[in-house]
Amino acid sequence: MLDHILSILIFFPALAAMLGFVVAKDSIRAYGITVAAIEFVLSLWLWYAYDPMSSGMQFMESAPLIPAFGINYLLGIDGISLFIVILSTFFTLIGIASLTETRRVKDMIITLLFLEMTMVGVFAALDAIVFYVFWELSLVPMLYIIGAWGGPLRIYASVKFFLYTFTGSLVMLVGMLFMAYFYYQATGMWSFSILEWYRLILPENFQLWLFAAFFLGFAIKVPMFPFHTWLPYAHGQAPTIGSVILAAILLKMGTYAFVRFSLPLFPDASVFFMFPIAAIAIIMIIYTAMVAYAQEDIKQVVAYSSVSHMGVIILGTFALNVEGVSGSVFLMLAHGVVSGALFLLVGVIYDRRHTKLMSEFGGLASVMPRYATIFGIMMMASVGLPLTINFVGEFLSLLGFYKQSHTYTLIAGTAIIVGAIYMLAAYKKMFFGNVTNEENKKLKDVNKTELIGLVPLVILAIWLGVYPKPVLEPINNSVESVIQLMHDKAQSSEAKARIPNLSDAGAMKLHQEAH
Amino acid sequence: MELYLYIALFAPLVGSLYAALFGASPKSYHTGLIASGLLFTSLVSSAILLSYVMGGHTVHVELMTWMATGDLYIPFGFVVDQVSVVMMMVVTIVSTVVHVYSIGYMDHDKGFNRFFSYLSAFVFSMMVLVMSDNFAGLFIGWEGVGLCSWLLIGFWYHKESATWAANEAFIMNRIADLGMLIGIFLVYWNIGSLQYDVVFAEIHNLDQKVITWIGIFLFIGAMGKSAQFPLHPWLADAMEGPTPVSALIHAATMVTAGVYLVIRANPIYSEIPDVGYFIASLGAFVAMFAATMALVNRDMKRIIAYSTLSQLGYMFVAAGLGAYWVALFHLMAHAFFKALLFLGAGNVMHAMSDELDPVKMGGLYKVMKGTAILMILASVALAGIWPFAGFFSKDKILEVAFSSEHYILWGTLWITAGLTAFYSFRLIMLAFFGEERYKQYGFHPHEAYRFMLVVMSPLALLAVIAGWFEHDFVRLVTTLLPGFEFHTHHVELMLIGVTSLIAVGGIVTAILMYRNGPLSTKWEEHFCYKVLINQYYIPKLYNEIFTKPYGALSRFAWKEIDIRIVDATVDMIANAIYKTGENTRDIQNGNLSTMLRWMVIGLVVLLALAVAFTVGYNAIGA
Amino acid sequence: MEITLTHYLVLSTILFAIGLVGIMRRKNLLMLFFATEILLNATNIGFAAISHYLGDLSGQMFAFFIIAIAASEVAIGLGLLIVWYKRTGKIDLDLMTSMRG
Amino acid sequence: MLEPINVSMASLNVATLAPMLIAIIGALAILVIDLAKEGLHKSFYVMVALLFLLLDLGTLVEFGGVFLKNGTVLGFFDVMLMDGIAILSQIIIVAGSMLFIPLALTSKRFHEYNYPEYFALFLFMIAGFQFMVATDNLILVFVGLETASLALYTLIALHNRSKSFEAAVKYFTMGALAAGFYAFGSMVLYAISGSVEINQIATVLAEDHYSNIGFVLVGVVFMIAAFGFKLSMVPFHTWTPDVYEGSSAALAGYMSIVPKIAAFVVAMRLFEFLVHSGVVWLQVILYIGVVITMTASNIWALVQTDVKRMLAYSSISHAGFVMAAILIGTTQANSGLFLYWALFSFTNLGAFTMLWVNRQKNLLPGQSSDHPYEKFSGMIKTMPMAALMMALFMLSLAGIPPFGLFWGKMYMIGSAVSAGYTVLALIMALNSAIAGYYYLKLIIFMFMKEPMVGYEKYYLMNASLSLKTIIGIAAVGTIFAVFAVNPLLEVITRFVYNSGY
Repeated sequence: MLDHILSILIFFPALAAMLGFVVAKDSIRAYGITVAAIEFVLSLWLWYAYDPMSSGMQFMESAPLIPAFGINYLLGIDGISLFIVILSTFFTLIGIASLTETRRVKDMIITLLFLEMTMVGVFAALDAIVFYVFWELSLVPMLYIIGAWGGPLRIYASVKFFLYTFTGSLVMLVGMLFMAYFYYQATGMWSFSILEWYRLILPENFQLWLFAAFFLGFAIKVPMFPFHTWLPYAHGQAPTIGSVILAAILLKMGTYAFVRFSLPLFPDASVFFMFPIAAIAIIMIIYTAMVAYAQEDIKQVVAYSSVSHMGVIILGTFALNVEGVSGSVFLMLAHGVVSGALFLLVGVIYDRRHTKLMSEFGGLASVMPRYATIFGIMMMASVGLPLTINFVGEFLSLLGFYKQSHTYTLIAGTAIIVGAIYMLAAYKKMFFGNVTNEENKKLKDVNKTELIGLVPLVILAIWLGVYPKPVLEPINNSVESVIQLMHDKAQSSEAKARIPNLSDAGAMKLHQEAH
Repeated sequence: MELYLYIALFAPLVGSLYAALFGASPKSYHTGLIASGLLFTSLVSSAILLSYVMGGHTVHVELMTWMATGDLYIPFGFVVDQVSVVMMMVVTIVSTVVHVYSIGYMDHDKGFNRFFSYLSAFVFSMMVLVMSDNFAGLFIGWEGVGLCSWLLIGFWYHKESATWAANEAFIMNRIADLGMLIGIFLVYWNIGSLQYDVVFAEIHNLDQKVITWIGIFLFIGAMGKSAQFPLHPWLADAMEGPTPVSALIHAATMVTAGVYLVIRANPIYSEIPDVGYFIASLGAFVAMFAATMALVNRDMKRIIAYSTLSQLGYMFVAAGLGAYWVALFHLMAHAFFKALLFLGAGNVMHAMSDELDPVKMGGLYKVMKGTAILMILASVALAGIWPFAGFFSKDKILEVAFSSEHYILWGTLWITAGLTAFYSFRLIMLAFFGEERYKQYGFHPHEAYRFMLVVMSPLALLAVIAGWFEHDFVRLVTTLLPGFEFHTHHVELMLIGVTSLIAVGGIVTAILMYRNGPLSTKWEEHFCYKVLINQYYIPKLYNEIFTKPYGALSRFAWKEIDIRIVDATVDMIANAIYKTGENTRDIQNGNLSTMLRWMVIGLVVLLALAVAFTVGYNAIGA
Repeated sequence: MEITLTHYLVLSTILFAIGLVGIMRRKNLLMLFFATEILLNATNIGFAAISHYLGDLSGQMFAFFIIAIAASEVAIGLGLLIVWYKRTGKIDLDLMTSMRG
Repeated sequence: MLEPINVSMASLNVATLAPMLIAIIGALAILVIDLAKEGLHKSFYVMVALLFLLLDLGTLVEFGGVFLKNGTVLGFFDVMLMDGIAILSQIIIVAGSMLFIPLALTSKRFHEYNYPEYFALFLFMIAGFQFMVATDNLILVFVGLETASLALYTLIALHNRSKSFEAAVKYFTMGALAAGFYAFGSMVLYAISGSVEINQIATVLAEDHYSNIGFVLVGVVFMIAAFGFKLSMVPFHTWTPDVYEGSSAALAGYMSIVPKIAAFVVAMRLFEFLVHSGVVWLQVILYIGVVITMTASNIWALVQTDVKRMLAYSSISHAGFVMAAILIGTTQANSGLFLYWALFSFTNLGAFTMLWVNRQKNLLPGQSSDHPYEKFSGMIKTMPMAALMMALFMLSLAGIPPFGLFWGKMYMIGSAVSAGYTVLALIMALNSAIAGYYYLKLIIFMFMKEPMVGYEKYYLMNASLSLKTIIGIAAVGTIFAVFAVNPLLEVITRFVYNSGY
């Protein structure tokens, strides 16, 4: 069964979703939780069976799909994708378990299960077209979730989300096709297998163009400044569950794709674009943090904070060394956990008051102490306090980029300041002070359903902050092989210099361990 | 010994978690008792470790890996050596006292359990800070104490001023933490490790420039935590927290973390005396600067806070000039008497229903004898009168300055010593002696619980005798810290005399000036008074040049840039496409004639293009 | 003056142009059909002439087919026209604009 | 005394006529049966027509086998040309027709299906298209084209609504003009090459090194105009939306697929040799034409308020997209064309059938067209299955993977990239993004708006088991297209490659 575990992971939720049409309305929640739980356990099993010491792809599956055009159903998992897969299944479970939506729950749960399929598919795919299939397909359930259960501007928001990302990914598709064509020219065979693409060394000017094409697709998804404006709308209008999944998983597709495609395929271009992208990342960090500070709606604060954090992830990714890239991959998980939790928390108060305006609140700490505590913990995690999950990622990302540039990192480091500013300000507005609004006086504290979703996230946020090793180690091993690959492929002397050569260091490390 | 190390470290955490369990439930004494008990355990363990370390050993343990990726390896490692054990002792002693004291102080507060949870968490963070064997661990504690400070300053979260102060403290500290983080990055990329022992062993191999930068960035971190100019305003505002918090965090322990960092990183700073000199100068400046603000302030806690700031300046002078053990010594002594002073102020606050203006008090000596005596003791120690603790430690700092031939620094500190004595006794005089003005304001002061006074007594004792162990202390810490060569033996007595003179002078002046209560209000019109009471207008300035513009810029970024430029561009593209459709759909006007014409037009255009091409083609061909 | 192939082709083109103008200008459906007939017959002249010129029969064959097709077109066209006239009582093109945009 | 012409039957190779003849015989048979017995139910005629088409398809498959073994088959004085693309396109034509004919089996009664002539004309039309593609003789192309077109005009008009007549008249008149263009273009080409066979023309022109480039271009211009009309290239497209709106959804869907593939094949035969010969002008014009057709029709589709009209513009856009294959002219691109069209047929079949099942006899109150977007509001709540199906087809049309059309799009863009047309590839990709909007609009109406009160009864009004089956087939074809792509691609590539395209 382990040979096909990835396929099972991908298609089990979809199949279950189909069968879900039959399940009666009042039992659908239980059904959804069951399916998501099974899926989650399967993904944990995947982790259990995963060999953390090996850096290559594991659980590979391959089946011809369109061999005439080099498209194969190719799956595999390495340390970089393993945890994001688990995060996806985890968040689906949490999302369904803590679902408070009452309108058309059945449609919602079926949609979520389909979404789960696409999410796992994206991270497990090793064939560019299969990747693209899931990548695009993931837009559809999300479109539905935002558009059907969202706020007053939901249609505008969902269409914007869809078309924006769709446009970007179509350009990316052209890039993929070009890449395949290039492979065809080099080898006489069509192939969309990423692993085979890795073996290609492209001329630098091709790299630049292809990098740009892929970049557009990824950047819109991430979303990077100035392509980020769909995000506040999407988050602002989406129902809680939509925001949670969007922030926790869907955004990670973009950053994951940078690590999976851009870096190893175009090492020279990555070095070439390193500083422009770092500049964008810095704009994302500071500018969006400022925009977040100006928000009046707590959900928008969290939404913009996502963009800000994604900036750090991008920065870490383009550090192009093991510390930075591992950090950014870890931060993807961390941000998933934290922003997912924050959106859940916003959902809690929205369910009670049907407003997200901070001016409507104030003094909630005394009315809802447990809520305030959990919110506080997650806020501190978001701010990047040591021993919370975010810190590990942010620290490593910034540390990594420091190797490349002192000044950029110094400016980007203001993330820890500006992040604190908007988060603390928002927290103060919501929780501190006296309860001025009559409606807030009788609010109920978080209930069991909500705790089911929140408590695991709190535990995770602290556990992985204190002891990130089980996650960081497999990530590190896979990242090391990516970096080594990049170094070996790099052609320009600058790229060779910027991307560390680990084989010397690795040998040294072994040497040290022997002693 | 490892066991004691772990007990010392984790007992406060256990206490914190225990109290947190009851965080939302109504007050229950057991949380306070158990938290205090666990802290006492921690104190005892620290004491055992102290005796062990005094025997010339150190304890070094590695609990587990924290982060490891690439070449980076950061463990949770803890070290108990001569420096950290001193810090541990200071922290545990003061915090045990403060914990027990708080049982009384927080008696009537709804958040009793929560308070102990935070307080113990703070002690844990502080222990991590001082015990860590690497910079990353230090940073954990560093941020941890920042968090607890935020929680405790904003403990009464319904008060706008408290939460504002909490956020201000957190954010200002964050600014400094960035510096520290950069310092850590520099260390890592130049040395490849963050372990103290590796770093300090390798540091001299680095380029002078790099060491300078490391020193500067680490010191920026220290500036934030120790509230050095220009990151100082948060400390005074932090007095919004409950008084035990001020005693523990904002006087005795957390704010000295910056000094601790410089002491701990002495191998780095020894390499860069220029930076050290800068630190010392800044320290001297802050000492004076803060003392002046304390002169006129009418808020008891703020006066003590400025005094703390001023004393931190002293410590930095010592540390900057390379007299690390002196800095540590003053740190320790200061912790005791300043905590005592704060706890005394807490008693007064309790008595006066949280009134802080000493002008509204007066003659409290009669009703609060115990507290008054304790506070006078602490103030004398602070003023540096023989044989109290402050005399030994502060005089040493002046001696260091003199000995290093930095006479301007010495002069500054000397004047400040006078100011210190003056404002301390101004406070004492206004609060405890003179006319009983509180009656006008309708207060009914009463003495604090007896056990609170009892629990303060160890601090009082230490404030008196701590200085007597100078030689043992020097022997202990100089095994790790470099010694300091004094070249002042010939003038030693004269220096002591001069310093004591100005201290006594300050006290006497204060007593004389305030023996009849506060000065006339005419004085309040004076320019100097206004500058000082407004803290040199620095908070206002910050508000004008940072806070407000940041808010305005943020709104501008959102409303103007994000919505009206970035987003509007996207929508404009979409709308342009849509509008094109709207405007050109009339091509399809449904009239067959038009449709036919379009076909013919298409044909004609193509024909024209064909002809044009052919003509061009033939022209080129010919 | 000898009449050459060019003359025939010019005639054919002129007729074709006349047909095009008719198609563009006429608002009467019937007249429109006439114009299309002119178009087709214009090409017939051309085909016949070229065929003769080249001594190749396929041009003439083409012309015959065109004649046949033109005839069937007229049949269908008139059928449609009659139905349209029956329904609306008019054969003015400008009234035929219920679908647009 | 003329010599008697001796022609051996073997050299005639009458078998090449078999596929078309079967269709014609079928049509005649229907007419004869009607003479014998009047008033037979439409289901009878549908099935008879299907049977004949099945036979037709059988012979085509047979020809396919022969082609793979022996290569191109010529017949009838080399007028008939059974090469790979002829066979492929005929298979698409016949198979497509077989999927569309059963759409007559509606639950509501429609005027045209009571006439056996409808089915006879349908078969004649199919025969016409088959002739069109199975030859490279301009005369036969013309005959086939006109046979099919004239039948089609009549079929449209048979729908017996004022709009249908208007559509038929418009289509007819413009068609007549296009026929004129075609005839004139043929004349010019005949004049410069002395032949009406495309391969002959190509040879003559090549030998001549295109010395008469001016006249060649004039001929080509008329041909572009004629086929631009058939393929609805901008600005010869104006009939498309009106005709689609005027005709029944079933016929509109048919028109979006079958006539176009026939025209594509002829266009391939006519234009590709010119493109390959380096007629830069044609490349430029095709480039511009493709881009304008794709983009302009997409933009117009955005602003439509009627779904059928939107689909009309969308099919113009798709045609423009596929037209790129002729510009690119590589084997990959030409294979892509057929692949795209095969997948497109399934999806469009589904989409138009969905419209067809939603059709009422009369316009709804307050509506000016048959299928306004509002009609589909909130369909997910009232008719979830139908909404899902419709959404599926829309997503496929938008090119969302893994649904049918995505693979076609991907392959087409891939072929553009491979041939060095990177910018074109980008334009094609971005056009898909624009197109996303109007397909999405329908999904939004169906999934995100509240249903219109009192409209429930109109949904699926016209549905019958047969129609549902057709939708099912289309859905399966669309969803599982990914598994069909590889076999299709392999077969298509062999056919196309062996035909020399």
